Amino acid sequence: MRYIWLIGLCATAALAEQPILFPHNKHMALGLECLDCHSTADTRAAAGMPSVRKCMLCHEKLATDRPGVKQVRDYAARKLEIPWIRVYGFSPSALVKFRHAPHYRANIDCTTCHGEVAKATVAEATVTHNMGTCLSCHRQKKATEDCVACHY
Amino acid sequence: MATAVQIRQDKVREDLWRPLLQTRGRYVVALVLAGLAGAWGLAAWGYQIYEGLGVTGKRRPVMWAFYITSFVFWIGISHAGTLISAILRLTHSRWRKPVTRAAEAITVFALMIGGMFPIIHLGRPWVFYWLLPYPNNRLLWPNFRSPLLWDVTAIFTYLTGSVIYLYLPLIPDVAHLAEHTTGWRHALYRALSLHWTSSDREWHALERAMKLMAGIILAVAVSVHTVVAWDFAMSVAPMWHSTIFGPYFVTGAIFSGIAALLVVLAIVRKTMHLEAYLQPVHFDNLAKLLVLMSLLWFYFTTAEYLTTWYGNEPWEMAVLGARVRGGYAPLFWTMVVCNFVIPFVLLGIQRLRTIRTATISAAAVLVGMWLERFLIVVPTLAHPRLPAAWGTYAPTWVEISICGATFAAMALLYLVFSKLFPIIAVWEYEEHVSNGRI
Amino acid sequence: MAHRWGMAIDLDRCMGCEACVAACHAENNLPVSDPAQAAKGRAVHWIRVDRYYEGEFPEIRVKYMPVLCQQCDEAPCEPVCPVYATYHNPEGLNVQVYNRCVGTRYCGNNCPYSVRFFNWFEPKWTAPLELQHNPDVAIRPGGVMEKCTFCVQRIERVKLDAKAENRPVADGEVQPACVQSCPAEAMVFGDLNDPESKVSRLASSGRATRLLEELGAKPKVFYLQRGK
Amino acid sequence: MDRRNFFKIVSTASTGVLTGACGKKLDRYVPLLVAEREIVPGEEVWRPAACGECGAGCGVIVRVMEAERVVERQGDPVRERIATIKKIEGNPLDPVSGGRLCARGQAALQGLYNPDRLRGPLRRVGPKGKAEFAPTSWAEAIAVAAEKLEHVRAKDPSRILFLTGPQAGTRALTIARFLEALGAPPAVTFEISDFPIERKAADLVFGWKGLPVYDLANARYVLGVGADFLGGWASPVFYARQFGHFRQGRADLRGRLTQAESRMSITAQAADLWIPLPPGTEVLFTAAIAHLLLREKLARGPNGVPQQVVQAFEAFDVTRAVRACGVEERRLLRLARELGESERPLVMAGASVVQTNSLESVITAHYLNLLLGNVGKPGGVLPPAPEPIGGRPGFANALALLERTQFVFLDGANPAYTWPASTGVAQKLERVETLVSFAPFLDDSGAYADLLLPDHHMLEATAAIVPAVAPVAAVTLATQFVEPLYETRATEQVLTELAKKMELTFEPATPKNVLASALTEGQTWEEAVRQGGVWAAAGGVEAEQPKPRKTGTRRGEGPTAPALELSAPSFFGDTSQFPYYFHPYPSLQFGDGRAANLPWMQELPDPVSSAMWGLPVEIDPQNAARLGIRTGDLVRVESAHGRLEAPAYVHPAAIPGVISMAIGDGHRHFGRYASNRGANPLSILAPVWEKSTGALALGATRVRITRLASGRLIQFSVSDREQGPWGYR
Repeated sequence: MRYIWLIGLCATAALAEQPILFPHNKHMALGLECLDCHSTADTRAAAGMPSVRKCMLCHEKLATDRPGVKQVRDYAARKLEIPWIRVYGFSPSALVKFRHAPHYRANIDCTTCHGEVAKATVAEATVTHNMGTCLSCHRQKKATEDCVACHY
Repeated sequence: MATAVQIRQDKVREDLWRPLLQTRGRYVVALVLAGLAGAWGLAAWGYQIYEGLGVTGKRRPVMWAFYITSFVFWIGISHAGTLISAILRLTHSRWRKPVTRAAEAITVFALMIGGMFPIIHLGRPWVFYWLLPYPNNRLLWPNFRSPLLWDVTAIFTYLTGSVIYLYLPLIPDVAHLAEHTTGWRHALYRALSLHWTSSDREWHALERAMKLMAGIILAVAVSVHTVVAWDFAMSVAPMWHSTIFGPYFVTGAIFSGIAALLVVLAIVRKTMHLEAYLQPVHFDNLAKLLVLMSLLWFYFTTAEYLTTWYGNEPWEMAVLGARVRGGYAPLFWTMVVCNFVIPFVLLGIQRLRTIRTATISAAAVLVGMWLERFLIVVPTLAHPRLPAAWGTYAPTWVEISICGATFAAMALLYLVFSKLFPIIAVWEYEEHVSNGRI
Repeated sequence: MAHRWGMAIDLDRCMGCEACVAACHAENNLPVSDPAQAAKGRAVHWIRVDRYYEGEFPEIRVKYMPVLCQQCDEAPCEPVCPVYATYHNPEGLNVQVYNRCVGTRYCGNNCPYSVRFFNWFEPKWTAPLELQHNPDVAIRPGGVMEKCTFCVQRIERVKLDAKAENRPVADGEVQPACVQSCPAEAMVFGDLNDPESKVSRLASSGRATRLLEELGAKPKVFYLQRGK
Repeated sequence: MDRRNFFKIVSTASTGVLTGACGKKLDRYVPLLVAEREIVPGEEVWRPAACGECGAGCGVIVRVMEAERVVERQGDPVRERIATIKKIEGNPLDPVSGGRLCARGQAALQGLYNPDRLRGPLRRVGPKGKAEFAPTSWAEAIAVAAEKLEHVRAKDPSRILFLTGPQAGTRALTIARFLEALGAPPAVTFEISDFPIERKAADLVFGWKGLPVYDLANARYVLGVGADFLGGWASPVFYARQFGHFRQGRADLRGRLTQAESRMSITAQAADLWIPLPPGTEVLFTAAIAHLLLREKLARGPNGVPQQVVQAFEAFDVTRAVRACGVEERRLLRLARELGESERPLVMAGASVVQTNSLESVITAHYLNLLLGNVGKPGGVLPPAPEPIGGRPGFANALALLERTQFVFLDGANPAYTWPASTGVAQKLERVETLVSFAPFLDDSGAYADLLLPDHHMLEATAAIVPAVAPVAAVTLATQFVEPLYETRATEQVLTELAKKMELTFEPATPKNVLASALTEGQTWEEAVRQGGVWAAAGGVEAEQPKPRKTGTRRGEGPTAPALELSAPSFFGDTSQFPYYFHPYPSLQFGDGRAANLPWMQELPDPVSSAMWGLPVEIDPQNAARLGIRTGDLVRVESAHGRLEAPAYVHPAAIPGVISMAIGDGHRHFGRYASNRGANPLSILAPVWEKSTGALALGATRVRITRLASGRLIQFSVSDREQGPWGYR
C-alpha cells in the first residue's frame, strides 16, 4: 500500500545525516552559483547532482586540507560516488515527474522551492512540497493545471 | 387462508415485547453463527486489501463480477421495504400494518450492506472518500458526469431517507418501551423517543411526516434503482446499453424486495411465534404481489431479449448467445425457472398458494434475482466488442466468502434489531386492532 | 495552436512481428506477470496484435492489427470515471492519472477496445530486473488502472527540448516507443492539428479507417487498410 | 534516418561542445565520453552498442541512465549509483537495423539484468548433467582449465573442440587465433540458426561467400519460397524494413508478395497470397514455376543459367508438382505469369525449416532468379558484402567430432538443447573429459560443464560483429560503457589468460586492432566508436557480378556443383505408425531457444496462437476434430525417437497433416523463466541431416499425436475463430 497522500512528508524524510557536511554558504560566498554544480536545472528535467569528479575539478588543488574536502578526495581516490542523501524530491511512489527547466524558464527563483539553501550550511528541506503548494503557484502564474503535466 | 383472529390489545404488547426481553438459546446460537460468518467475510476482505484485488477471480475483461452483482442484488432487496411499505401506506392498505416495520428494517440493512460493495470492489478502497465531494487544497472534485457518482449520491440519499422512514414510526413504540423498561434499555429508548408525550399535536405531526416521507421515499427508491441500472445502461457495452434498464431494474428490485420480505416474515413468524400477527392473509397478499412482479419481470426480460435477438447485432448476439446457449446457459435457465416458473405455478394457482409455497417461491426468486444480476454483469463483460479480449470468469473463495458473509451480516443485523425493537409496529397494530379489523 | 496527437498504422506494412509490444514493455515499465497470473488473464500488454482469420484453408488469410489505446476524442472511458482519474487533456490525450485512480474499473468496462489494464497486485520485479526501469515513467501501484499513454513522457521530453531550443516541435520528432521500434515503419505518430504532418496526410488518405468507427468514439488511431 | 534519432547520436557525440558554449558551466571540463559515474541523475545518454541476440548483428543504441542498486560490501549493504541501460533501440546509422529493432533485440536488456545470470566462475561439484556447481575464483578456474587443456593438447590437440554460435566478429576471430595457437582444429558451429543451406547454395550457384542480399525494397513482385524472412530468417529487421518500403514506401507502387511455405508463418501472414506447400515440396514447386516461365517465354535471362539446368527445367513434368504440392496448374501458371511479367520480380528462397532436400530447393530458386534475370540488379538478388573481419566459424555436423573429443569449449552454442536427443548428445557431453562453458547463464549444456566461466553480457562487452546480411561491408561496434554487474569476464580475456598460462603466443582480436584497416579514409577510431560501427559507403549494387558456376565442375573437396536435382524429401518414421509431418520452426520470440529466459519474450503473445509462458503444438482443425483435440488440450506428440507433451492449438491455417511447433521452450536448465517450461520439439527429432551440409533436417520426422487430457493454453488474446458457436469457448 502506498500512502501517496504523504507526498509532502517524503521530502522531509531526508533529515538523516549527509555523508559530508557540504557547506552551501561557503561555496556561494566564493561566487559560485547554483547552476555551476546543479548544471542542468536550466535545460533539463533534473537539476543534476555533481559527481565527485566535478568536486575534484576544484578540490584537486583547492582547500585540500579541510576535513570535508579530505573526505571528498577520499571518495574520489576510491572511485566511489558520494552517497548524498536526497533532501528534496518526490519519492518514486508519489508518481510525480518534476521538471526543472520550465520552472527555470518561468523565472521561478530557486529559493521558492528550495528555501535559502545559499545561506544554509547543510541543505535541509525547509519548504514543503505537496500538490497544494504546486497547484497554488501554478494557478497564480496561470501555468498548466493539466494533471498529466506532472503525473505520468 | 384468510381467517380473522381477534387479539386483545394488552396481549399485543405482551406478544410483541416478549422477544425483546427474553433471550433463548437458539437466538444466541444464531447470533454467534452469523457473527462468525460475518467475521470470516471481514477477514477475507482484509486479506483482499492486503494482497490486492488479484485474489479475486476478476481479470481483464471481466473487471466487475461478484461484488457488483451483490451490490445490485442488495440494493434491489432494499426495495423490499420502504417501497412496499410506502406504497401500502399511501394507498391506505389496512393489511400492511404488521408488515411495514419488518420491511423497512430490511431496507436499511440491505442498503448498508449493498453500499459496502462499491467500496469492497475498489482497487484502492482506502481512498473511497475521493468519491465524495469535499473541499480540498488540490481543488479536486469528483466527476459529476459519472453514473458511479450518481450512485453514491442516490444511495446516501436513500439510506438517509430510509433510516428516517424506519425511525419515524418507531418513536411511539420506543416511547412506550421507555416507560416499561429499566437500565440501558430505558436510556436507549428514552433517547430515541425524543421525549414523545403522545400528545395530539405530536401524533398529527408524526402522521404528516410519515405521509411526506412515504411520498419522498417512493420517488427516491425508484430513482435509486434507476441510477443503479444506469451504471450499466450508460456504458456502451453490448446488452448493457439499453433504455429499458431503468424500469427493468426497478421492477427486479421490487420483485426481489418482496421476495426478501416474504422470506424474512416467514422466518420471523416461525421463530418469534407471531402466527397470530403475521397471518395467511399477509402472505397471500404479498404472494399476489410477487406473482404480479414476476409477470412484469418476465415481460421486461422478454422485451429485452427478444429485441436483441431480432436486432441480431453480432456484438449483442455474442452476449445473448453466451447467456442463452453458451456457458452461462445453465445459470440463465435456472434464473428463468426461479424467477418465473416457480412463482407463477406455485402462487399463480390459487389452490397451491400457501405460506409454505409463498416462502419457497420467494426463496427461489432471491436465487433467481441474484443470478439475473450476475448474468447482466458478467457475460457482457466477458464478451467485449473485439473478440480478441474475450475471457471467462470464475469466482475465488475470497469473493464467495465476502458475498456469503453479507447474508450473515443481514441476519446479524436483523437479529440485533429484533432484540432491540418490536418487529411489528405495536402502536400501529393496536390502532389496527382497536379499529376491529385485521 | 495546441497539439492534437494521433497515430496512423499502416496494415499493409505491418506484419505482426510484435516489436512494438516489446518496445512498450521496455519503455513503460509494464509489469511481467507470472504464468499463473497470465493464465488468469492478468497479463499486461498496452499494445497487442489481434488476429482475424478470413476464409478457409487453403484460401485462408490471417489479418492482424496492433491495437493500443485509441485515444478517442469522445472516449467512453472518460465520463464514467467518478474521480476524473481519466480525462481528456488539451493535447487530445486520453490521460490516466494513477495518483487519482481509486480503481472502480468502470473505464475498463466501458472501453470498446479493451485496452485498459488493471493492476491486480502491487507489481513486483525480481532483482536486478528493476534496474531497467525507465525513471521517466511511473511504476503503477496496485489497485489502479493503466493503459497506453502515447508515451506521454516522450512527448513531454521533446516539448521540453524544443522549448529549450526555442523552436516548435518538428513533425516526427515525437515517437512513442512502439512507433520508434517498428521495423516496417508501419506506425506514424504526429500532430493531427498540423495538416502538413505525415499522420494528418495518412489519416485523410483513402485507406484510413478507424476501429469500431460506428461507435462514434472518434479514435485518434487510424488504420490504413491493406492495399490490393 | 529520422530526426529524433539523429539528434540522439549527435548529442551523444557532442555533449561537450554544446555545454561548452554555455560559458558559465564547469561541464566543459568534463571529458566527452563520460564514465558511468558522471551520469546525471534523471538524464539520459545514448550510446551505440551491438545486438548479440541473433546472427543478424544489428547495430543498436542504448539509453544509459543512473540507477541505484544495493550491493554488499564487507557484509554491509551499500547503496551504489551505477549506470544502467534502460532501453535498446536500433542504431539509425546502422545499415542493417536502420534505427529499428525486433522484439528479441529489445528484450536483450532482460538478459543483462536477468536474475539468473551467473555471478562468477563456477566449478562442477556434482555428477555431470546434474548442474551442481560451487563458486570458485577466476585464478583457480583458469588454472584448472589450463592444466586440463594442456593435458589434452600434449596428447592430441585435435581432440579439442570449440563449439560456437554463428556470429562472425572479433570473438570468432579471437577464438580462431586461440585454436590456431593451440594447434587445435578450428571452431565449429552446429546450431540451427546459421543458415548453412542458404550459404552453401549461394556458394554453389553464384560462388558467393555469405548470405545473398535480397533487394526486397526495390522489388515489385516477390515470390517467397520456404524463407520466413519477416519472422526471423537471416536478418528479420533488415528485411522487415525493406518490406515496409516494398509495400507502401513508393508512390503509386505496391509490391506484391506471394509466399509458398509449409506453414502459415509471419511472412505468409503478411503475404498477399499464401500457397501452402506440403513439407519438402518447395523444390518441385520452384521447378514448376521455372518450367512454366520457360514455356510461357517469360524467362529473361536463360543465358545465365547452365544449359543442363534449362533443359532440366524444360523437361520438368508440371503434373508432378501439381500432385506433390496440391496446387493446380492453373494457379502455378498464374504465378509464373505474374512473376515473369513483373518489372522487378524476385524469388526469396531459404529453408526456415530444413528438409533433407532443402539445398536443392534453394539452388533451384537461385536458378529461377537467374531465369528472371534479376541477379545483381536493383530489386533482385545481390551479392553479400565482403566481411571486414574474418574468422566466421565453419558449419559442420559436430556429432562425429564430439564423439572423439576430450576437451570442449562452448560459447554461444547449446547442443544439449538444439541437438535432438536421438543423437545421444547428452551421453556424448557426459563422456567429454573436460567441458568449459562461457555462457552467461547456466543452460542445458552448461549443466554438463566442468567449469562455467561466464562471459559478460553483450551489452557490457567490447566487441565488433559482422552482420549476417548487410547491403554494404559492415561491422557493428560495441565498446564497454557500463561496468559489468558481476564478476564475469570477457571470453577474450579468459582465452588470453589461458594462453598466457600455457605459454602460447596468442593475441586476442580487439575491435580496435582488427578494424584499423577497415576504417575508410578520414575516419577515426573514435568516430567509429561514437557511431557504433564501420560501414562502407552505400551503392555498389553492380560492383560484383555473379559468376554462376558451370555444371559439373569440381571444386576442391566440395560436392558436384549444382546440377538440378529434384528429389523428394525423405522422412523418418513409418507412415502408418506416424501419420503426421512434424514441423518444428524457429520462433519469433525465442529464435532457436536462446531467448527463452527473457520474461518479456515468455510473455510476448505468440504470433500464431497468442500463447504465453509455453508454446503449443499446432494442428489443423480437420485432424483435431478427428482426434477430438480442442485448443488447450494436453496432447502427446510421439516420434520414433521420443515424445513430448504440450497443449494443443487448433490453428485454422495449419496445413492438414502437418503438426507444427515453435522452438524455444523445453529447456532443462536455463534460469527460472525457462527451465522446465513447455516442451522442446527438437528433442524428438530423428537424427536426419541434409546430406551435403550436415544441417539438421528439422522437418524430416514423422509423428503421431494423441490427446491426453483437457488442459489449459495460456493465451493473451483469442482470435475470432477460436470462439465456439455463440461465442463461448
